[in-house]
Amino acid sequence: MFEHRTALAGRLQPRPASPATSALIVGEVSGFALLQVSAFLDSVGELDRIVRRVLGASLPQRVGSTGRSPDHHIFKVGPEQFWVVGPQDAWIASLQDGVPREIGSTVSLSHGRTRLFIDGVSSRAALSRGIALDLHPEVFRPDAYALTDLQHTPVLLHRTGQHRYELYVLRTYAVWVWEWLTDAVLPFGYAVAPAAASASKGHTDRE
Amino acid sequence: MLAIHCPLCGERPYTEFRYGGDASKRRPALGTMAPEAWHDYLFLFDNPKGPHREFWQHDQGCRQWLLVVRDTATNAVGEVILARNAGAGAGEGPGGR
Amino acid sequence: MTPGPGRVRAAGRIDRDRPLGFSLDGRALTGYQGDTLASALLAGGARVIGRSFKYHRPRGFLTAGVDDPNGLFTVGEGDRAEPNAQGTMVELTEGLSARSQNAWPSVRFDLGAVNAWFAPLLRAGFYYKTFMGPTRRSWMTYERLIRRAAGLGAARHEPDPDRYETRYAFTDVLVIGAGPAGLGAALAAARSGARVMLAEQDGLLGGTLLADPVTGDTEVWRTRMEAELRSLAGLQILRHTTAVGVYDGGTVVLVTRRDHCRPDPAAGEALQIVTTVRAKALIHATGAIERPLVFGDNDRPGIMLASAARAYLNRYAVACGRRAVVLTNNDSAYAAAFDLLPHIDSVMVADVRRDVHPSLAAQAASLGIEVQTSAVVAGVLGRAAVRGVVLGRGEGRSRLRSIACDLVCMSGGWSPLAHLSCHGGIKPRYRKDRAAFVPGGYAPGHFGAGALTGAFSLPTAVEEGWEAGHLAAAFCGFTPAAQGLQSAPQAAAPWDSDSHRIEPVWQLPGARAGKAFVDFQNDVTVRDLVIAHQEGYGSLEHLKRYTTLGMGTDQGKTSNINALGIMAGLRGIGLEDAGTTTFRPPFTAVRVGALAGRHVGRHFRPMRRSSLHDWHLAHGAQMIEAGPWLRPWYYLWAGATVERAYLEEMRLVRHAVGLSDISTLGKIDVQGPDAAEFLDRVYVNGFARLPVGKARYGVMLSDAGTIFDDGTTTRLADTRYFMTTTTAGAEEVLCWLEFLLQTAWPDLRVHVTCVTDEWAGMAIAGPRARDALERAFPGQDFSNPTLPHMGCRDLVVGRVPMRLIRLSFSGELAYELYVPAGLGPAVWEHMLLSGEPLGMRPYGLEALAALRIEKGHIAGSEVDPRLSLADLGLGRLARYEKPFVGRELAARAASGPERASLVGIECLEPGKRLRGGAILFAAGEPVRGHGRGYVTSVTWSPTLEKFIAIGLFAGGLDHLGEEIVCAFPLKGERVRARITSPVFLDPKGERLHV
Amino acid sequence: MYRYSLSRLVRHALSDRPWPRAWREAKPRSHYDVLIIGGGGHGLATAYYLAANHGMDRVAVVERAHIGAGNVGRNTTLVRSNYMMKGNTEFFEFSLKLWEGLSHELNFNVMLSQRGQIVLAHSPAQMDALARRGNIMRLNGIDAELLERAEVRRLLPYLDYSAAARFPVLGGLLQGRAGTVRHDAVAWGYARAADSLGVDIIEGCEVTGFLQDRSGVHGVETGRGRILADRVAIAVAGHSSHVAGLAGLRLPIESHLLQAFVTEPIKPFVNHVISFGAELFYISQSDKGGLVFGGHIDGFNSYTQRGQFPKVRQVAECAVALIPGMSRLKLLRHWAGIQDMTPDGGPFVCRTPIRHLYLNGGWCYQGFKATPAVGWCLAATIARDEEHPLVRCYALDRFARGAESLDEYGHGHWPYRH
Ligand SMILES: Cc1cc2nc3c(=O)[nH]c(=O)nc-3n(C[C@H](O)[C@H](O)[C@H](O)COP(=O)(O)OP(=O)(O)OC[C@H]3O[C@@H](n4cnc5c(N)ncnc54)[C@H](O)[C@@H]3O)c2cc1C
Ligand SMILES: NC(=O)c1ccc[n+]([C@@H]2O[C@H](COP(=O)([O-])OP(=O)(O)OC[C@H]3O[C@@H](n4cnc5c(N)ncnc54)[C@H](O)[C@@H]3O)[C@@H](O)[C@H]2O)c1
Ligand SMILES: Cc1cc2nc3c(=O)[nH]c(=O)nc-3n(C[C@H](O)[C@H](O)[C@H](O)COP(=O)(O)O)c2cc1C
Ligand SMILES: [Zn+2]
Repeated sequence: MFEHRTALAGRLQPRPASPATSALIVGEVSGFALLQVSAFLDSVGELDRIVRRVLGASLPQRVGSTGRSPDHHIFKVGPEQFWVVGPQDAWIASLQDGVPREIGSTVSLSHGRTRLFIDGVSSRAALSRGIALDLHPEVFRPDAYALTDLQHTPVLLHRTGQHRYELYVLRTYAVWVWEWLTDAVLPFGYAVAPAAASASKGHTDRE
Repeated sequence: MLAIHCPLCGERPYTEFRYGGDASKRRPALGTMAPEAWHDYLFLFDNPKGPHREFWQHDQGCRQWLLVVRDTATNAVGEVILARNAGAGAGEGPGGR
Repeated sequence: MTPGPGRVRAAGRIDRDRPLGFSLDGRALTGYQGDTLASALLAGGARVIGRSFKYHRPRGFLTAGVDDPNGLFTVGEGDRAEPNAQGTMVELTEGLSARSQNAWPSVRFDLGAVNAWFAPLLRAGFYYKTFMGPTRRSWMTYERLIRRAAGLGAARHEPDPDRYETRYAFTDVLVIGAGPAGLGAALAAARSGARVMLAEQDGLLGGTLLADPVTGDTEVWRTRMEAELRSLAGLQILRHTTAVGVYDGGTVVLVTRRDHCRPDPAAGEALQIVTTVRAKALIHATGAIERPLVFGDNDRPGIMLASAARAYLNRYAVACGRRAVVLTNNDSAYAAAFDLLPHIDSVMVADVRRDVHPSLAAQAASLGIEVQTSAVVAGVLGRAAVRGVVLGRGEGRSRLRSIACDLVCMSGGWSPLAHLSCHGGIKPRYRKDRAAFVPGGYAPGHFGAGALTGAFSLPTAVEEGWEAGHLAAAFCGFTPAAQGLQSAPQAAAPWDSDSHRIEPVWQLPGARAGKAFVDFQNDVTVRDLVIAHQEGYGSLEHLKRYTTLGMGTDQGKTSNINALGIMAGLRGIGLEDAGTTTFRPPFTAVRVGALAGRHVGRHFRPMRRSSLHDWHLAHGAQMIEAGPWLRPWYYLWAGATVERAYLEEMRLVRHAVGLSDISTLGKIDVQGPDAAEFLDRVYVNGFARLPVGKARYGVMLSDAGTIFDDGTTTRLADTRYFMTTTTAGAEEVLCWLEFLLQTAWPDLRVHVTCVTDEWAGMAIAGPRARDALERAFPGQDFSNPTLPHMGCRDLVVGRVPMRLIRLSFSGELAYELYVPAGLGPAVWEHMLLSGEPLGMRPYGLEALAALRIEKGHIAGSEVDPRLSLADLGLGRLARYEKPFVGRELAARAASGPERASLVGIECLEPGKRLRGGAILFAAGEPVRGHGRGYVTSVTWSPTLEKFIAIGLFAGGLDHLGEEIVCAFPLKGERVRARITSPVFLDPKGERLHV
Repeated sequence: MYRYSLSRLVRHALSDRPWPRAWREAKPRSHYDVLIIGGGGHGLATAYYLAANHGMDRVAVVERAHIGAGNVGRNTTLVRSNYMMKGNTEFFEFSLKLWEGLSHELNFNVMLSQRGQIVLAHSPAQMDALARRGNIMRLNGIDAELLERAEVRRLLPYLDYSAAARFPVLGGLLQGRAGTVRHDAVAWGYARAADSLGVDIIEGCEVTGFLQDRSGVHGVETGRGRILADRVAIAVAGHSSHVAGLAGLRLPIESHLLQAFVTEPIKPFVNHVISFGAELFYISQSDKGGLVFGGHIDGFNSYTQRGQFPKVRQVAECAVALIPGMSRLKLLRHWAGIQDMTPDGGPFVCRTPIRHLYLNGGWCYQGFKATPAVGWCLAATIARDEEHPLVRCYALDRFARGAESLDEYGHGHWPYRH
């Protein structure tokens, strides 16, 4: 009944890839669900069991390493707090219902976060324009992620491939970050992935 | 640029954090009816030239409030722990009196 | 194309096949690729290239590098003009246009030179002693003249068309300076496997080696080193990159200039890039610069540093004169003498020392160069350019003779560039054997090498660099490479030895005549130092500020040490006890635009947009800034101006139904078994007993007991609440709740999560609001019993979860509808479409504010941390019997009959208006002082057909009905008004409950 | 005093006669009536007015480095009296009035340049807040003008009025009498004038402790020995906590870094003092031609007297946002001062719980403009052992009493937020 509009809907004007060899592709990933699950101080073990039961994946031990199932990514975003990212289907309700109130809580953030990506050999150089993280591949390996700051907004930066990164940004800042991103890639030459093409199940790029 | 080692996220520039001020004082328990206790807690500072126990929140990261010991004479950042591990009212913790 | 008169056949590093046209003050000139503006001008025979700051004396280039105080130009045209560019650092490009500064009508004939006649009046500190009368404001007149005379180039009003970027970088080892020491250091560090960055301000690697003849041994070594470094994968070489500052935590700021290659901003190419580097280890290899000698008229064009004359010759193939006198107190200047001789007519050396090293003397003799020892300079001939020097021997100034010359190459010794090592607060240390200040120490992980430390010989500099590279790599946990280093050419020349032979002379004896300049740019002379000393401004910091020494664009690179030496002499103390002034960043001046990077224009600060933003723009919303947000101010459907439109929008809400975007409200999800207890503690009023499905207005105080934030919080479930905050306070409130949970009450099992972005919010307000909902969501029951005022219910419409809360800010029957943000636009459009028969339209912020003023609701201008609960008439809200944040100091918060508290104000004079920021007085009392209160919010009320306001007034509602005066002296207005209840409309709240 | 004048200047120029010292190089005597710790603007002014207004001549100022080494020598030199909170309004206007006669009073040109300060507003709410401030000023006899956007544009044509401006300028509040003063001259001028009235200015003399017993303070320990004094005043700016701590006092003060910035000198460009309204940022042009600007404190306690780079970037961003043409100008130098910050942004000028010990501190951003009035009022407070009426609101116990707020901008009780 109600059509979903992503934060960047209408702004992803396809742009021909520039001739530059280092050309980058930037775009928005849509069609995902993000559920925050949190445990109270001593209940992480319990939460982990629940998550394993529902998703078949366990909670990562430390911030920076992802937990995964075939369909899901789990980011640790606080001492007992996690983001589960996956397709928009039944797992959400299962987890929402599956976490007892004494153990912890769940909050849907699917609409509150916008997922952007940047792909191409110069992606690291472009990101260095705004992200104060050492993205050297030996330091920040593929599949690593970090919670950090981008132009005064909080982002979760996930390296999904050798040259591909995803940025989870607050929806109300998404246009601002997008403007930043398309500006940062300007010197390298870039193309914008059309809205439809980016609507993927997620991060399959593994090099 | 000052860098703070977040126990969860690792070392980050201080600009990812929000300063929360002096952490050397014990917060009066909720409901403490003595205004003087609140006055001392809120308004009087040791303001040392040397190690200073202070709060920072990693608000652009894991949102944890941290208890940081930093030398105000050099800005060198020492031990950092999660504030919640500092004991009730954050009166204790690294470098505690 | 004819080479300029100064161009010689020496090989140099210019490309004679690539001539470049440029202009100075409109005159067409040529140079070559590889030239700087300075070398090209010198090649063309230019001597006077500028006028000095105070006395307007003719000046030429003093140095060939970043330290040059004299050769400042405005480079570029129109909005690309850059004032005060250093000619020695501007690389020549085709079509470059430069203009000279600080002279009128021209540098050759400058009327400002009359200042020289008044020179005795203009000595240090003269302006403190005069310009005070006749009246108190006289200074304002003098100041205008002084300001006009001061300043160098001119700024422009236009925005800068160029692009700048900032970036972050990380490395194990950062080497600053690519002279022999830096090259050695980079090689050693990179061979160990560490990630290494090498930053060099010059466009070429090699440092002082670049001033050696390109046919010599050192060039062979330099090219080999460069080739080897380029082959190392882990090494990043940054040319045209200056380290401008070293900050706490091992952060170094680099500025990369690409001015010489004319980048295209439209293609995203940046003119300059500022890099913030976090380096685990840092190697300072910044070398040393030569310093001038101080003697009368030492500023005449044609008098330059020996190292500069040598660099111009060997690097740029320019002889700066035909007959040179080399004046020195150390061995290094002999290199200039020997190199120059084959290319010019005559060279003579005047050495202030009594003895000259025998091998130097022998070499000079074999070349036929006369060396005069114990030399003193009794005078300089020539005004616009040096024509000769009068030399004497020894203190007695015996046997004066004048030597005709057009070039004086002077060397007063070498000053290490210790700047960066001092930025962290470590003071430099005086090294007597070098007559120089060297770094006084290094921060952990920082190392120094080369001329910087006083290693003034090539092999030692390279050695030290190599060593530092190893230490730095080891500091980062790498095992130093065993492999040896390209050994540097062994010292051949006597000056290239570790026993640096210098006789420090801070001021040449003998010269009484003429002005002896210490700071060339700011025209500070020895005489000024003497005066400052006499008057008691002898401490170095006073000296600097009293005379402005070292405060120019060159930051005293050539002058500070000489001044120090002279002042120490006057005070009778050693240099080691004199200290230095503080070295501050940046090492060389940096464009403000480069520091700002891309944070300019619209990109200056983040902009937040609600999910309905694009809809608003497409539908005639006029937007307004609200903190980081842009919000609809009013809509064109209602009128072309805000004054008209908001009235129409209000009418809609009061009589039918309107829709407004309230997505900007802070929204916090509060969950957990202790959620109720938690809210009871943070709000002054109680939330524990709030029934599920009900909302309540709450106020938070800070620990200090004053207003912190307000908003409504709804109980969704036993253990779950949905909190809203003010738009402005959202971030603060969240951090505060987290603070309390993590530090004060870690035992409470509560999670707070910001969901501001998750939910789009819209207010549906007006007598037909219920009808609108019924039309939008047919089949749902919105009746009073199921959804009373302050009630809440979750709806699921077409699988979309929504949250509907019956709340009213406007005073009308109203609902707040929250929907997942991605569905916000669709639901919003659906509401408008289905509400169309009711006349439903959107309304903006101005109407929202006016509606709430009529209702007496507080908002932004009243939620003020200087105010207490009582001030805002909220005293009765607080439940003092339970503990809550701020309770103890709130109880004590200033109160009493004189305390100003919230009132309504209505205008009594038709045709006059109330204004925000007006000051309130009781009728009849004198209108002066601080008044009894002030207006916080005001609007023309179409409902009441008059201006109404809310504000604070001493004694508050005790004065209900009394007449007051609203004074607005800024516009000369005084308006009679009356104190009323702040609730102008429907005080019983009947409209809310319909 | 050896008076300065144009004719003297000419005579010296012609005769080459040396000038006398501006102030003597005093050695500490064993006892003073009043000893002032801190040779900044405040300490020196206090000494001057003790001598000039109260006839006290056995007065010493002890300074750990050289006079003017602290914030008086490193501030952005703005003077104004656009204050709104009761107490502040009267005090700062009194100060501005003293500035207006100061060069003559001291026979030293402190270069008061009343070029006008314009505070900008970028939203209707900010306009209202400025109106309230301006109205209070006018009602207290202080000059103020509310400017519409067009008027601001006429006065400051080089601001960003384009559609690209992130925070468009709506208007501003002008105080014409506000302006700048040559900072070092204030220290030197007061020192010279105080010295000529017999005050000892003792440089290179750090106070390391107090001589005190139950009856109060009797003197100080210094790096150069003990000095006895009947009354002792603390005027050490960013070091108030430290020095008061030597006497056993804990203060409502934190020490923070404030940075300042100067560009290369250029021809007259910015002819007012301008305060941005979107973020704390202010700018003026020095007589030498440099654009002098500053922003917020670095934000965490520190005594390092050097700033962090992110702040440098932030102010550069503000500079270009406000004045796009500044992009092509070069930053020449930036430095920092250590500044007392208080829970309400207001200062302390008062007696202390310890007898014979007086405190002047907590000046936050505003101590320079306060200098003459501090000197005047603190001198009176010391001489009479009772707070001068103009500083009664600056009492040390005001937080304990819950007194009326001095918080000019409503930042709440956190020192580092002011
Ligand atoms: C960057 C910056 C910009 C500013 N801009 C402005 C502005 O534009 N307008 C404005 O009104 N205010 C401004 N201020 C604030 C203002 O400069 C200060 O509030 C004011 O100068 C403080 O008073 P003072 O002059 O006496 O301090 P200072 O000059 O700092 O004097 C204190 C002195 O005490 C000495 N001292 C410290 N400890 C001891 C000891 N133990 N023994 C002996 N001596 C000691 C110090 O060495 C110092 O010389 C600014 C401050 C900074 C840092
Ligand atoms: N004979 C003498 O008296 C004497 C005196 C001094 C130096 N020297 C010679 O100088 C050489 C010393 O070698 P070195 O490597 O120590 O010094 P160097 O001067 O050769 O190199 C220093 C390099 O650092 C660069 N640099 C300086 N500051 C910088 C900054 N902030 N950012 C980026 N780059 C910066 C300079 O451009 C230069 O290229 C030796 O060859 C020695 O013989 C001789
Ligand atoms: C109003 C003002 C203008 C200044 N102008 C200059 C200037 O033109 N050139 C300069 O080098 N420094 C200038 N400075 C800065 C001083 O050199 C110095 O950095 C400052 O007084 C702090 O001292 P410190 O750096 O020795 O700690 C100025 C300082 C102030 C307060
Ligand atoms: Zn963290």
